[in-house]
Amino acid sequence: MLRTETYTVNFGPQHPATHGVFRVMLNLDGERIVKAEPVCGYLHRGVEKLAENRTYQQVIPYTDRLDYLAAGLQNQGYVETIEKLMEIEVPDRAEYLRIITAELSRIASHVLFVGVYALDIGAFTGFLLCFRERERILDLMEELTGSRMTYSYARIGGVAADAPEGWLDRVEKVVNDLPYYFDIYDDLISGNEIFQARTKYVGYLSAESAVDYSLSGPTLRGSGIDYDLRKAKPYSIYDRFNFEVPLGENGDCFDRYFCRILEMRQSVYILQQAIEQIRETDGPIMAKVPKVLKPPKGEAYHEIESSKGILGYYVVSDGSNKPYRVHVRRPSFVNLGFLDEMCRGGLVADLVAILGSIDIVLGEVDC
Amino acid sequence: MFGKGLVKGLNVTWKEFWSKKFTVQYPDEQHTKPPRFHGKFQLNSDACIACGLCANACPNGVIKIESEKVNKKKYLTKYVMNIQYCLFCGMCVEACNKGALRFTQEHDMSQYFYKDIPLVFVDREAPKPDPETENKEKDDDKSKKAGKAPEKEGQ
Amino acid sequence: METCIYNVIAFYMLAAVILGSAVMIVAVRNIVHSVLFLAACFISMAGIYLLLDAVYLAIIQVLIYAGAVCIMIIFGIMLIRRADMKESNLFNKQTKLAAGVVAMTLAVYGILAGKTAWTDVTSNVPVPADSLDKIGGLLLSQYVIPFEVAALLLTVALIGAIMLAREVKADGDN
Amino acid sequence: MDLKNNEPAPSELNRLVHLAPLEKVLNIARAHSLWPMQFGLACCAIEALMGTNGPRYDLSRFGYEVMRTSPRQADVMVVAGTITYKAAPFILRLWEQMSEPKWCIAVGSCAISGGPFVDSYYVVPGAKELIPVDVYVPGCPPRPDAVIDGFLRLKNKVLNPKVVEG
Amino acid sequence: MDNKLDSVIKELQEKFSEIKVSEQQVVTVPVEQLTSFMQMLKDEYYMDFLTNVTAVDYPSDKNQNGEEDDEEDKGTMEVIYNVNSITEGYTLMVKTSVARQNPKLPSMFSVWGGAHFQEREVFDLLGIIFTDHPDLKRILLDDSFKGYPLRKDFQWVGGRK
Amino acid sequence: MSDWAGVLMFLVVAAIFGAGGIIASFVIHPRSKAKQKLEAYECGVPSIGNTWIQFRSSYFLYALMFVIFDVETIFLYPWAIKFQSLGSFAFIEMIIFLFILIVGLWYAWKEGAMEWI
Amino acid sequence: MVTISLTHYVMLSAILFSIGLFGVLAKKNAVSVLICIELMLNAVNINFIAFSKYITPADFMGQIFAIFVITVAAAEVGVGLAIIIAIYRNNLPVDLDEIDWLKW
Amino acid sequence: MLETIFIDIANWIRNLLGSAGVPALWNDTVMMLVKLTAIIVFILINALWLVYMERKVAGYMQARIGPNRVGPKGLLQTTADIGKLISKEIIIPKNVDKILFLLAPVLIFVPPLTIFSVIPFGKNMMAIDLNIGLFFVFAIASLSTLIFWIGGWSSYNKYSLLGSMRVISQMVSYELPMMLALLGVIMIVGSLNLSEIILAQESAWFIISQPIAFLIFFIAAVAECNRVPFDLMEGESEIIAGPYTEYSGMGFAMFFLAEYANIMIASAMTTVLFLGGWLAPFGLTFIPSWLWFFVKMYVVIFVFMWLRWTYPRVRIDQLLGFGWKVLVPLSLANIFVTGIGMYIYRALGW
Ligand code: SF4
Ligand code: SF4
Ligand code: SF4
Repeated sequence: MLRTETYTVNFGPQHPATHGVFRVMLNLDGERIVKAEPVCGYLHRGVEKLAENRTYQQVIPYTDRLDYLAAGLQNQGYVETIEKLMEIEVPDRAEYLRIITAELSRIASHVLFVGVYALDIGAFTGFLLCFRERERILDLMEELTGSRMTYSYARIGGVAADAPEGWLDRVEKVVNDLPYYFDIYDDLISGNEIFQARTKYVGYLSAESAVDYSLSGPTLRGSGIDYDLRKAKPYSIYDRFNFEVPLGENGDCFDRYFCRILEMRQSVYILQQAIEQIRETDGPIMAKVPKVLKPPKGEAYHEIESSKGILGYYVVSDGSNKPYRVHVRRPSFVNLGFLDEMCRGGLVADLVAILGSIDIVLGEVDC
Repeated sequence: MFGKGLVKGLNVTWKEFWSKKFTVQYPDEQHTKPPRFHGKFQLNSDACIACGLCANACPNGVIKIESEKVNKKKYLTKYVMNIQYCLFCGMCVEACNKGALRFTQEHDMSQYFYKDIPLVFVDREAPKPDPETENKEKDDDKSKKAGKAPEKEGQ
Repeated sequence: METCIYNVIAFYMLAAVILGSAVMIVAVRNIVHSVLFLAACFISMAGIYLLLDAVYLAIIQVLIYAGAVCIMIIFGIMLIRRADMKESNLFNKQTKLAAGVVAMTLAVYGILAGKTAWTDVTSNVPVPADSLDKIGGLLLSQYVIPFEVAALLLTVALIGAIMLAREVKADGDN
Repeated sequence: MDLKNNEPAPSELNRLVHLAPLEKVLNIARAHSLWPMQFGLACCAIEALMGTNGPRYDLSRFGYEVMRTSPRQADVMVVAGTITYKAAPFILRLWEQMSEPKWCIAVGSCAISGGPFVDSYYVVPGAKELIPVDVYVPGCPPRPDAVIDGFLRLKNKVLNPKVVEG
Repeated sequence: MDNKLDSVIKELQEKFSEIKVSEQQVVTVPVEQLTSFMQMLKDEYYMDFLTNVTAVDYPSDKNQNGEEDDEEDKGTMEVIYNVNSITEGYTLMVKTSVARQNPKLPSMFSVWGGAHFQEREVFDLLGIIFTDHPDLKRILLDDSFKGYPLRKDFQWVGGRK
Repeated sequence: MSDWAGVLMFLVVAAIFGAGGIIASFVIHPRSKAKQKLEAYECGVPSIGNTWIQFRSSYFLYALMFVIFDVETIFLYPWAIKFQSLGSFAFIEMIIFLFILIVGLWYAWKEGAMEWI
Repeated sequence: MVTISLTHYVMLSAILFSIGLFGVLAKKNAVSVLICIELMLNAVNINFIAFSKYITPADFMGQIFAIFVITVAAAEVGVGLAIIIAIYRNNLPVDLDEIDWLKW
Repeated sequence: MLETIFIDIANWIRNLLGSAGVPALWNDTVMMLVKLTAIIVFILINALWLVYMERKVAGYMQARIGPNRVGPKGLLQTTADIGKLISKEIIIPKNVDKILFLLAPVLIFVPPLTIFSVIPFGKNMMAIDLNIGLFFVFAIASLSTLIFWIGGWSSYNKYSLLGSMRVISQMVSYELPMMLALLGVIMIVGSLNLSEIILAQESAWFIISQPIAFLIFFIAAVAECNRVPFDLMEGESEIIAGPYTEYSGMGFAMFFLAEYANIMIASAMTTVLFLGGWLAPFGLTFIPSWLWFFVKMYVVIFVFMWLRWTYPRVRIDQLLGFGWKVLVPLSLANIFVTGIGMYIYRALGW
């Protein structure tokens, strides 16, 4: 063969397709990728260390900033870990509110993913239309929590505030509207032949390697592995809802993408049930917890299914009011591990499609 | 059939082209903000008792409170929020049980200069205490520290 | 016999550009510049053709040479390794010898050209206007054999070139 | 980790010709065509760059929506997010590679001062340590309308450079 | 589900006499047996999914109080593995501890590919060396960064003025 | 004045227009100095290795085919113009001509010259 | 009166041809040699067209010849480049410096 | 009156000059300069307006408004942009091939402007009437490929290099189907003169009689303009700004303007070749011919924009594969079909 020179191109850190400050060092031969080495850490903020100097409650706002696209899920993961550590029973209404925020967060995150993925593939309009729907969800969240992205809504033992008057109706309205918008995405993006040509049979990920590399979330399920913690090990009150876990077949970019679309529809379904059930649930939104939280000596590891995959919190307490050690198992970070293999032999354009389909968020990757 | 998706896509943008726009023309029109919106802070300095709960609750040590003891009561002399460090998480507002600190709907806090960013709510001299009561107090308070509100440790 | 002064000026200017860029093609050290001078040379040659009333030729000169051949040469250049692009077009050892040979050829040619009494055969018949029409007719009647041979030649060239380059692909899989 | 190495070179703006009236006209053009660089660091970027461009806030009304990825073509660097020590050199590099005239807006607590992470071992306390910042937009993240306010403030400054002197 | 896990742990205890099991079913394995233990988990108990790898620094009390650095540092570091089984649906937390002075343990990369990035992260932030790791270098921090920030004795200055 | 002089004028004026724009800009734009300003932009980090390298050009065969078929069009156009006045014999000749080339195209297709290498 | 005669064109073509020839002989780089061959072919074309205009303006023989020359030239470049690439490929594993005219 | 307004103006100037005793040659030269200026002004105004229109269309398709603050309804937005770009610094990076780097933006405007010289904007409204017009357009258009490549290659930037290699392979691959597709049209018309092509559409536009040719031509035109879905050369989410990556200020503006000039050419050519040029449909001749031309041109441009704001981008191998495996065979087939169709047509004696 013509042994052409390979050359190295920095793809990122400032690059529109890396979704933040992420860098892939590409070894290219013409347009073919010989090697793609991810370089992360440009957003390493030392949250784990900072958490050691904050009280348990004060860590909550910091978890927002990890996965800033789905902060509700991050809050949930953290507080549930502490509740596990302290063995606190959370009142039902709070659980429902958490689920609603979590699922809304999941939809917001997935909607953003769909938009950004469309942008990566080159469809600008999809990106902005998705923002319209996201904007409506953010409105709801802002009404409930006061912030558009960084909610800090969950509290250890409950949630910060009850839903305002009429909020649930508004959520219901938006939630009922959403499937209509998903249809638009299907018409505009998923159904588009060019989009399919760009994403189908690209970035193949076999089920075995997906499991071996501990990939999780839609990335794993796109390869056909049925592993959703909400179903596999129901936490919180997910066992009360009826939903399905969408799976892909081929393990290519399109399946990973489409899994998310289907997952949003399932989330809508969960939300509808949750709203129905919360209407019948009255009661406090906070468990009885002491003002100063001092969990007993010990450790706890708790996993939830975030929008990107399995989000785990590992907390060690030494009995004081500050955690001794907090570790976050970030799905985005672990999912990146297989990037090189997926890209190898593809074209530069494929890298964009693959990277987009993993749906990383840099705050989470770099912690 | 190949091309169906392409036509459908064109149809979506075509419909979108004629449909109503979603834009709110800020700054001519204002966006509606919910009552809970975490905007600019506001301190009711009369209601504040300089208890320091807010400063304690804050994860990032944003709030600096100084107070002096005047006539048995803590008198707030300085209340500064270095909002350049703030997370707008609302923990301080939640902690204040006097309702002195609260969020407003105002969002515009942008500045040309770094030094203008902190919100200085209170920066004043303590009034001269009544000489009568002062003498009495002096002995009581000697040991207690007057002045700085308890600051967060470890920072 | 050209009489219009503008044509004379145009001829000299075009000739200067052609020869200047031809010299640069040979002289520059960077092969990419060489190719670009080649393109300039071709385009001004199209001007010469226009002076000679060969409109169709002028257009295809631009279309084929500047638009296609140059681009293919660029592809060829990009494919081949060089240590440094800036030093990619050097002379070999026989430069002096080559110069001698060329000088001799040029001299002989010049003498011959000067000796021939071209003017004798020059006629002043104006060129028919729609040359393209004529060319089409001629190609398909009088020159039909060369015409088909041209197709054959092109196909053979295509097949040959692909066969030569095919190994590029065959090995490409490992 | 040493920011000193990355000390910004003193900005030496000079011109071949400098005509005050011409400059005034050009300033009007500049003020109405601030092209931000497409460059997001963290959470704030979602709001400041994507949200403001989104259909609801629509920065394009002001003509500021032309996101250029290449710093050569951008006018405004919107530093939106946490700057870490690993990222600092390239931010500085991007800033230096932008063509004059250029401006910088620091969006969010992090870009202003390190924000929530100011105590961290790996966070640069604000963009001001690296590059001259023209407008600060506090918030965590600021609402898109606050970012628009920031842009308008910058526009004001470009139109009328005296506002910051007084 | 828990019963299943119980029986698994029981079986494991029989096979590896040196492991300790706490009340919360946390298994502590000595470093020497870690690889074979993990391989067994994967091969025989369908623990095919390594969710989490992390480590905690436990310096001896003396060090924690910031007193002089003792040469005979008795502190340890615990490395924690959380392993899931997708097919069986249970989770196991495995712990091992290494000496703080010379934290070294075999890499799990040969068992689970997912260990690759996570072990690199642990190395980066805590300085624990995983032998046989294919590409053990800093992942989040700069190469020029000194120290391991998640160790308890890490000293730094924040940027607050 | 001939049409071609007009074309020449267009060419020259267009070039002048372009040059004028650039020069005018050069006169009025401000300039500054910075250490890394003149380095190549590559997403903000220093570029690694040489840029003018041997470029694996999967495009070469495309260019080859293009040249061949481009030459073909210069035969086709004169024919197309005369098509109506020429007899059906010319049409058949052209079909033969095209057929020969289509064989080439088919060969190229078969050999994978149209696949991306 | 200054006029342009056939001699002018012939001389132009001759000089161009010579430059091309010199390049063919003196250049180290194979692609460069190919470029110079193109130059020579073009010089020939100028002659053809000039003759066509000055000698047989009515029957376009020169022009049609030139068209065929262009055809041949295009084919030549294609095959030439393919050959260069093929040679280059086959020799590469040996030693780059050996193939003097390909490495530049 | 309106119909011939531009021609009247031209004649008026010519007569004015003639009566002033200017020799014919100079008269012609001055006239040409006037036309030239008119065309440059036309291109500039249209390019500015098109950029604005693009942003507006984009906005409207994305549920937002688009520029509306600068000037009435934001009409001055692009003017401000150009004003700013002129006053932006032109950075010439360290390792670039300096001369070529500056040459590319200077030359990039030459092909589009030159092509405009032969486009008939209305009845008898063309700067130069070439017999070989269509071929001239192709020849000049093929030059811009080279200029794009110069710009990208000289930048000494890997993204630019990738972009420039893409741009030549793309433009080269789509030039061919474009030319082959038009053979069908030429067979019917029997001339390369653009005016004659328009006049041949008196009875039926070629979009009706040559639909396949139209489709191929249109797709190829989109590709030649580097527009979505074929905008690989800029492919923002892949290679930053492709060949323009290192260009700043006016250098970038030139490419920017040329891009829109190219769009105008592509749509003008589509109009001329398939939509009957300045011919008025349905006998609506009271509207002047040049207005018809603009209306048709803008409809085509709108379709361009519509495509751009709807579709994602294809990949380079798909792009080239589509060109060679679909469009080229299709266009060859079109030649046969047209030829045979015309024989049938003649045999039936219509
Ligand atoms: S909002 Fe949060 S960070 Fe800001 S002052 Fe209040 S508690 Fe502190
Ligand atoms: S908690 Fe409320 S009352 Fe106490 S110091 Fe803060 S603002 Fe004042
Ligand atoms: S200021 Fe807040 S929202 Fe913005 S980047 Fe920093 S942490 Fe994220």
